[in-house]
Amino acid sequence: MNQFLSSIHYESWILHALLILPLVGMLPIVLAPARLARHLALWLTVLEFLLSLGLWWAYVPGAGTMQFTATVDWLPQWGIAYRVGLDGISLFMVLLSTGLMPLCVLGSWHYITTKERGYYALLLALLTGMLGVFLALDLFVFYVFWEVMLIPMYFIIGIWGGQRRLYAAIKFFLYTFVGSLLMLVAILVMVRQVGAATGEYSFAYDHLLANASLLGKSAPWLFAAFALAFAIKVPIFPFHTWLPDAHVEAPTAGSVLLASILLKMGTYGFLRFAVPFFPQVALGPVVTVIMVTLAIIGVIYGALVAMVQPDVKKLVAYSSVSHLGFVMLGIWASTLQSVQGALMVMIGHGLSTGALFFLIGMLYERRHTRLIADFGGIARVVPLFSAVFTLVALASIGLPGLNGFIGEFLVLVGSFGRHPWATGLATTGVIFAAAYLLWALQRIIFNSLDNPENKGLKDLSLREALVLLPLVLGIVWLGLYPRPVLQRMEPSARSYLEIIEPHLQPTTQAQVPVRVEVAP
Amino acid sequence: MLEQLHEATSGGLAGTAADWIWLTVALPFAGFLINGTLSFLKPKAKTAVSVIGVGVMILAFALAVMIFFAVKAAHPAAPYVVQLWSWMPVGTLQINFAFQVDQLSTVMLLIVTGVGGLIHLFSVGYMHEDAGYPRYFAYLNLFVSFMLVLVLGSSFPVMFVGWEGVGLCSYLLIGFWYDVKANSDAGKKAFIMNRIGDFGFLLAMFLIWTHVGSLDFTAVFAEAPARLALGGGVVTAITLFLLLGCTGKSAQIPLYTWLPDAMAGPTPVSALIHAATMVTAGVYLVARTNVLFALAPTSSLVTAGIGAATALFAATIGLKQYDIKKVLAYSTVSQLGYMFLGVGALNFTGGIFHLVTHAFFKALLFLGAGSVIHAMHHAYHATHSHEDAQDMRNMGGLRRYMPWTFALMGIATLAIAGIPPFAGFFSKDEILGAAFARGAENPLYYACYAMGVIAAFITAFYMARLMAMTFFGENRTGETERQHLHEAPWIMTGPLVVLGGLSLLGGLINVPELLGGHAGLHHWLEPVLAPGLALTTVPEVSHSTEYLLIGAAVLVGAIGLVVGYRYTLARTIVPASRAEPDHGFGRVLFHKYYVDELYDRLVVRPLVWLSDAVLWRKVDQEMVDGMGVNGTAGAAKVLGRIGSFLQNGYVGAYVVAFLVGALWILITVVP
Amino acid sequence: MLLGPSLALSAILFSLGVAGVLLRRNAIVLFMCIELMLNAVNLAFVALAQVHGISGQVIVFFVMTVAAAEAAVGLAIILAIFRHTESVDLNNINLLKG
Amino acid sequence: MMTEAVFYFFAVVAVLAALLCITQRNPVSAALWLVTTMFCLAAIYVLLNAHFVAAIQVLVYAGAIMVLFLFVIMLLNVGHAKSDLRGFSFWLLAVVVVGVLGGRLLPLINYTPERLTLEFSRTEALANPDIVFPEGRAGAEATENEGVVGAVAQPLFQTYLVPFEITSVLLLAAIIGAVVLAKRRL
Amino acid sequence: MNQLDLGTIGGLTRALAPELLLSAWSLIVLLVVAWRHRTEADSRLAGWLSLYGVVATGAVVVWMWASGAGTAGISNMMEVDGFRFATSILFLVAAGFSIVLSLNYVTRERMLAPEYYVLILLGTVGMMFMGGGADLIVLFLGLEVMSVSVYVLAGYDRRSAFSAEAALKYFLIGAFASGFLLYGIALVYGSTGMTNLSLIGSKLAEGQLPLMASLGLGLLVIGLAFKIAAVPFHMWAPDVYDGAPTPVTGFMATGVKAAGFAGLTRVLVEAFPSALSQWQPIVAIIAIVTMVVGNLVALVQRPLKRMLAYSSVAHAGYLLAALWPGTRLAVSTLLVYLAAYTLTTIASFAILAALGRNGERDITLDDIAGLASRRPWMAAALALCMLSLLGFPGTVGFIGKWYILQSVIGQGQTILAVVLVLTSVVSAGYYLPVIMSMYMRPAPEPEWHEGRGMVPLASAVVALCVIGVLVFGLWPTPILNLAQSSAGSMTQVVLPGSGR
Repeated sequence: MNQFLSSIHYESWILHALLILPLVGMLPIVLAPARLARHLALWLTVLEFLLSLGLWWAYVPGAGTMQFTATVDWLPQWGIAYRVGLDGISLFMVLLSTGLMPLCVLGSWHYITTKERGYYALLLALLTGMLGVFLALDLFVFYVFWEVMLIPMYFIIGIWGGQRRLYAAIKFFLYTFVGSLLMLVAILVMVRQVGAATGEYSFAYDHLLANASLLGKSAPWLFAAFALAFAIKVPIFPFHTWLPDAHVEAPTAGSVLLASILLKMGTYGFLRFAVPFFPQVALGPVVTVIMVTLAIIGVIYGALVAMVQPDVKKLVAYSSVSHLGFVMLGIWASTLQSVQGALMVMIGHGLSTGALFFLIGMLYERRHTRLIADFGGIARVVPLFSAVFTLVALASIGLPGLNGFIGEFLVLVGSFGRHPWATGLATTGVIFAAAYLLWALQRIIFNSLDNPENKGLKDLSLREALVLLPLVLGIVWLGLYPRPVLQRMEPSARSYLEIIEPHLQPTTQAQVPVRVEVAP
Repeated sequence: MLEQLHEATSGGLAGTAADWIWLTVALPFAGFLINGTLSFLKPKAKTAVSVIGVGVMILAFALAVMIFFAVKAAHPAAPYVVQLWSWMPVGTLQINFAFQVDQLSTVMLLIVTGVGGLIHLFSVGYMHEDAGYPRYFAYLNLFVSFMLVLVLGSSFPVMFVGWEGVGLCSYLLIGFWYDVKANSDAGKKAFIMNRIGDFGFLLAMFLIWTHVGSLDFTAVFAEAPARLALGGGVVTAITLFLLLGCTGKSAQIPLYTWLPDAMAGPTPVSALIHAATMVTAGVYLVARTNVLFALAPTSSLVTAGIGAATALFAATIGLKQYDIKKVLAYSTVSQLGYMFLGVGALNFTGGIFHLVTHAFFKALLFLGAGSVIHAMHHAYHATHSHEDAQDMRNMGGLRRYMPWTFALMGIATLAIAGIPPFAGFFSKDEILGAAFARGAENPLYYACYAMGVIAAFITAFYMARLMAMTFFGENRTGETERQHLHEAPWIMTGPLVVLGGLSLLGGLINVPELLGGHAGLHHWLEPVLAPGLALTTVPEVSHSTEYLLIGAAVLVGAIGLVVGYRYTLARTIVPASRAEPDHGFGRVLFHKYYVDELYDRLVVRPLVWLSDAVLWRKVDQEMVDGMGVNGTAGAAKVLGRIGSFLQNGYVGAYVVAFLVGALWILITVVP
Repeated sequence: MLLGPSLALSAILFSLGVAGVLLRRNAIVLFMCIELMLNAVNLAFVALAQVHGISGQVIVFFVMTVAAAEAAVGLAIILAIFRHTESVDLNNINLLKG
Repeated sequence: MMTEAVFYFFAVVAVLAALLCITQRNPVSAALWLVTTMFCLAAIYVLLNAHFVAAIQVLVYAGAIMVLFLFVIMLLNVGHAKSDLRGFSFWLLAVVVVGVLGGRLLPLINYTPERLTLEFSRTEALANPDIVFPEGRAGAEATENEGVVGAVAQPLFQTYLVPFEITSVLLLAAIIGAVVLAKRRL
Repeated sequence: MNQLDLGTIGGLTRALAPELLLSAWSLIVLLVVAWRHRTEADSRLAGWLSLYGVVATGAVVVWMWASGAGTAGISNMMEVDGFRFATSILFLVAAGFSIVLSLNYVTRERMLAPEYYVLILLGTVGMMFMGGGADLIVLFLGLEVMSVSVYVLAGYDRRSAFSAEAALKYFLIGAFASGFLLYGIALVYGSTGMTNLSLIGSKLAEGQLPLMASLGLGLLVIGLAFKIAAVPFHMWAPDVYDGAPTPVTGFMATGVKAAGFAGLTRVLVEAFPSALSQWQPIVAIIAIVTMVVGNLVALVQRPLKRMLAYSSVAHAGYLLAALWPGTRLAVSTLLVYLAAYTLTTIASFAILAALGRNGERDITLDDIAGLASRRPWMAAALALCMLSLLGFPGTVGFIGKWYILQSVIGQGQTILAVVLVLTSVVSAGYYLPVIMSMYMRPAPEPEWHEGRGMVPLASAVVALCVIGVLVFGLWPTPILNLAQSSAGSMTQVVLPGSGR
């Protein structure tokens, strides 16, 4: 495989191709007749995914450094260039995005009946935006993608959304906009100060990262600005209230992408920018206490509120708040296990929550309601659906053997040494998770089938099965054999930790741990 | 992916059947996959399902036996670990998916596959009419494979996979007939209660990883004495958290309430999961981690205390239950209490021993009850009556209609009552003896012992009551129904017979030297338990005392039986439909001390209220969203309105504004 | 050469003009007050011209031209508005607001 | 001495007239008081030896512009409208404004050519207006030699040629505008 | 590099070529309409003629710019520098686009008096004098020429009381403001003895200004702050923009505002760099107040036209923030943002004009509901303009804002930057609803948007602007270089702490 890839100089063009292809793809979709739109979109996204798949082999885990890097001058007088690259952290975010996109297209197959062309074009634009955020190594480029990605999602929610879509759309937009604009100011201040200190005014990630220590006393403010932008995206309590609205109103694919990719941008931002730039602030005692507390609140609060939601989409939305709390905890515990665990949660949550939203969407297509109370006992009429639903729910509960467990376990086991009490509290999340998901599960697919409207439900169609199958496989695979993923992200996680090492308080982790023989 | 490394951790087992240990897990799992698929594609293909479902079990059992003999031959001093694949390799945390073969896991392996196989067989008859037949067997197979992961896992996380997996299966099987809300409620309850326990298990793992630096059994048990101070806070915390996990899984106080509800599932499930195997996982865990518990005397005492208390408490509830399965359920809880008393007294062999015998006779009791219910159900079904087929008040005098069942359940009753030479006698006696002996170290153990003895009496009493109400006296089923009562088919009675034999003779595997035996199980488990026992003293009691104890135990059991039988038959029992509710303490017992209601009032409702009324509606919607977010937007709009209002269209106003600005500038510009 | 006093006088007249603009509702009179302000400025120019030479006076011519032009246009506008609202009272002229 | 006296006389009259102009109910009388002010200013211009400007002041302002005003007032027949003065609050405001504005601007009274020079050159040595601002004396001389008109005309058509041309554009625009707006029918 | 000596008539004529050409052209147009001013055709003819004039003038300006014309020594009365040419181009673009929009607007609104176009031309001449004036008097006269023309244009719709009222308000307060401006000139003249900007700039010593000059500066700022509609001198703007004919509103929002800023820049950066410490706080405060008030009040406007009016007030605030550092960088920032703002605003008003009837005062969000499905291109263009005004990445508006932030932060003035971005967030609160209403709400009735088309020329203008918005949004290098060069050519004494 590697020979083949190198023979076609894969590494030299792949990232650009990934970013360009969707944009170019928008053209035929907009021009072609509406009925072809979805087919075109499907093929384009599949092609994109196949292209990106090569990264799995082409990426060399060896060093934790950026790979496939490329630089093209854009605004030289401002020290801005199109700089992209990819490491073990972004690799999986990229694969997740490209992998989910075809499923989203399939998932919208019958859901979207109006303005298809615009819809699928926007999906592709969104894809570029998301990939750009994960690949950008220039803060200007990063910011541009970060913002640009807003618009397609804004339209997707606003045009194809539910009843209160306008409210949800503008709320989503404004929330993110506040944060990101303050981040913009922070970026500029940072570039200026670093430039003043080093004499080189550049938005290059490496340059800023290397000299971030020169920032001095303005660092807390800068960190605050970055943190706010990312905290809103994650979302961390109390910046989360846009999420339920956006999720509930967005069409299926929108919710899926929101949950699976967009939320991860927040945590990704923390890992890539906020913490490495300002470790002395981020990992200082005060901020650590605040962030860990917020993470714990997120875990428990999200779970408890999710438990009492009448709308199943809202339920999943709040459950995301809860899951992302684990990620934040993992990031702030900053041990190898916790960080890799956080990444695993990001991936795992992407798969399982994505699947959940697809399933809810399928229910909605059949019954045009999302109220849990309207269902019950449908396992009798849609056994396959119920089986998948149960499996996915269990994955999201964190049943060992499925992907949810790996991440949560690693996060918790890694965090315990540093924040025992917080970790203990966070662990209660597993109880609440079981509580809200099983309760919902019972009220939707179990109990007696008393609502006559549910009697005629159809089980999964082949298309729907095709949408869910990859996710289910991923869920099981990552649960049983996450090693390939863990191996690929470990070096990057290590180099991340090396950056922040000097600013960490020591943990009570047992030194010289027992060696155990390693199986292949 | 499943290639193995032969880590020569222990002589002899490499190259034997033990290498194929993973197959014992894989076989039932394959059964699950096939049956699961069938349940979607061909729900009617019951023969195929039965063949596969039972077949995999038989094969697994055969393999288990081979492994047993391999182990017997090698009798390794250390567990033989079969590495399958590297599961969670993160830096120093290297978790492999690996199984370990040693004496303890072999015992469990035999129990699970053996008893499990029998119960599969029984189910073929019991569930034959059910529409969800393939699904049922799929779940059952899945359970067995998870249970085996639990007992074979060579590290805490792998064990945890099985630990939660069996919980899942019990959830699915309890709620097997999910369209009755009560059933799915019971399933949910079981899962969540177990989760609370798993919370403890997880924290224990974190503590172990943090303080010992590994999660592999071998490494942990080797390192623990060095890294953890004897009786120190850390090890106590670890063991107590583990114990929390056990109370969840093994239905001990305070997390026992799910087990009686779990009877909502099909009876064979109750036999397999909620009597023979899963619920005993807690005992297995304590025995497995004997080193840790040996390091933490406090925890051991707590374990014993909880065990004794549960034994007594549950037994009393059993006195006033009318549902035959409920009686057995509480009896199970109570017997599990004994096992914990045993392991809590650091007599791990005793605990495991009782685990084994209990597996035999309790499975037998449940299956017997199953065939009784089966008969009753048929009777009522034939006459379209809606009486409760499980209420003992509707039974009576059944010995005439189903003699086999009667005889076998009789054996089981004697066994559980601890009448020699039945299986229960030896195991229970060993536990009580151990508890008494520990009393020398810490008098509190005497209290445990006392509770144990009283529990033994009550056990005998309610078992006798059960037998009397079910099989003796005259029949209360009803005139027409009576004709339809008959013995179950052989596919169901067969397993009963086998179990009957085991309940009869099972005790022989560990007859103490005192009674001329040679404590087989004790020696068998020696290598596994030695490290733990090495950390403690095994208290000695004089033979005379031991004889006295044995006598007392037997006497108590016998009296209990007689009194229970007499007391029950002395009263006239009216069928459930015409019976008036109990009063006084009887009602309290009938309502299980209102513990469920208590939990509901104290925990469930407040939590839901907090989440709904406070967190969601107040905090989330009103404060954060209302005041915070929309409040800001509103404030901006209000300010805008003010500005818009000042823009009132009069030139005068504009001039004023102009001048305000002008004057301000003129004032500021001149320093 | 009375520089200070003239400047002071121009300041006073300017202020009075401003005050007039504040006080009058009649568009025409208001405009006259503005003319008063311009005159004040002219005075300042002329006074300063003593120090800085003729240019100050020259500027005054331009100012006058401007004043004339504004007067022409302004009065035309006032006529135009009068056609719509039979009044030049600024209190009756507030269709546009908010 | 004489000059001062005359100056102050006209100054006082101008101020009073201005006051009356802004306070008179009747637009016509207000206009007339404004004319008065302008005459006073013209007189003062003479004192400040800007005779030509004084003449133009009378011709253009008092003569042309104010006539235009009166004409419009008559035309719109708002002459005897009821008071167009604003209410008490505005009076208060006006007092405040005049106070502050005056407070800011009146310090200009202390200005002498010397102070101007000093402030500009920032050096005691260069405190002589004739050196720092030679144009002043030059202007005076020009008036001597070339007479009032010539003195003004010369810079007007040389230094200030461009502005002069711009004024022509300005007037053109004004004429067009006035015509377009005021004409009844196009 | 041909140096013009403004002392000689030849040099002066060449230096003034664009202004002279445009004035002459306006005379020609005037002559033409003197004979032909009856029918729509006549007005159309006048319109086309004036358009040619604008284009021709633009050509001359570009030619002079390209030939690198400059002045020998201190330039008297007129500057011949990049800033003048850049601003002139802006004014001409604004004028040309306004003319194009007027072509069918005047006929639709029956404003059949071809002098309309003459006034636009004369107003443009005035603007060009403001942008190129090297002398306070020229600045003042240019401003007056512009104002007089625009007063009239605002009131040009004779049948509309709104139009007349707009004219009156604009005129009265405008004249009032020019009184202040003039007084300022007088005092500056008094304390320096000259009116030439660069001379003042070079002669005024560093440090504290004398009393008279300070007052003069303050009064000048007041006078110009009115023209750029900075709070609290903005009160006229919403009403006037609202009442005036929409193309005129466009002209005012772009040309007049730009001219005001050109004048302000000349005064502050060219004449008073030494008084930085005195005017910077004032500019900063005004900028902040303007941004806040403009955006907040725009938030509650229902009619689009009025909303755009307030938004242009808010943009005055951004532009002031751009001017704040008072360096050459600031000037180029200002130019870039002015260009971005002009393009976007023109396009927005063009679309607004195409949407409306009798003054468009009644066009609200509800009227454009569902426009996207009926008039996709129109909707897309408007949406893009809104995003650009919002300063969204990918549009030139973003480049402008980014540049402003960069230069402001470059001077360490973070508060200004933070206020700027926060108020931008507020502005999203009224720009986005426009997009929402067009794309996310159904039309009130199926035939709602019938007959809401644009004439080809107008659509061409919009298309041009939108393309510009996008292209420069993604590849701003050309305008950045242009702006920097033209700002650099501005004669200016060297400043403390100029940005990188």
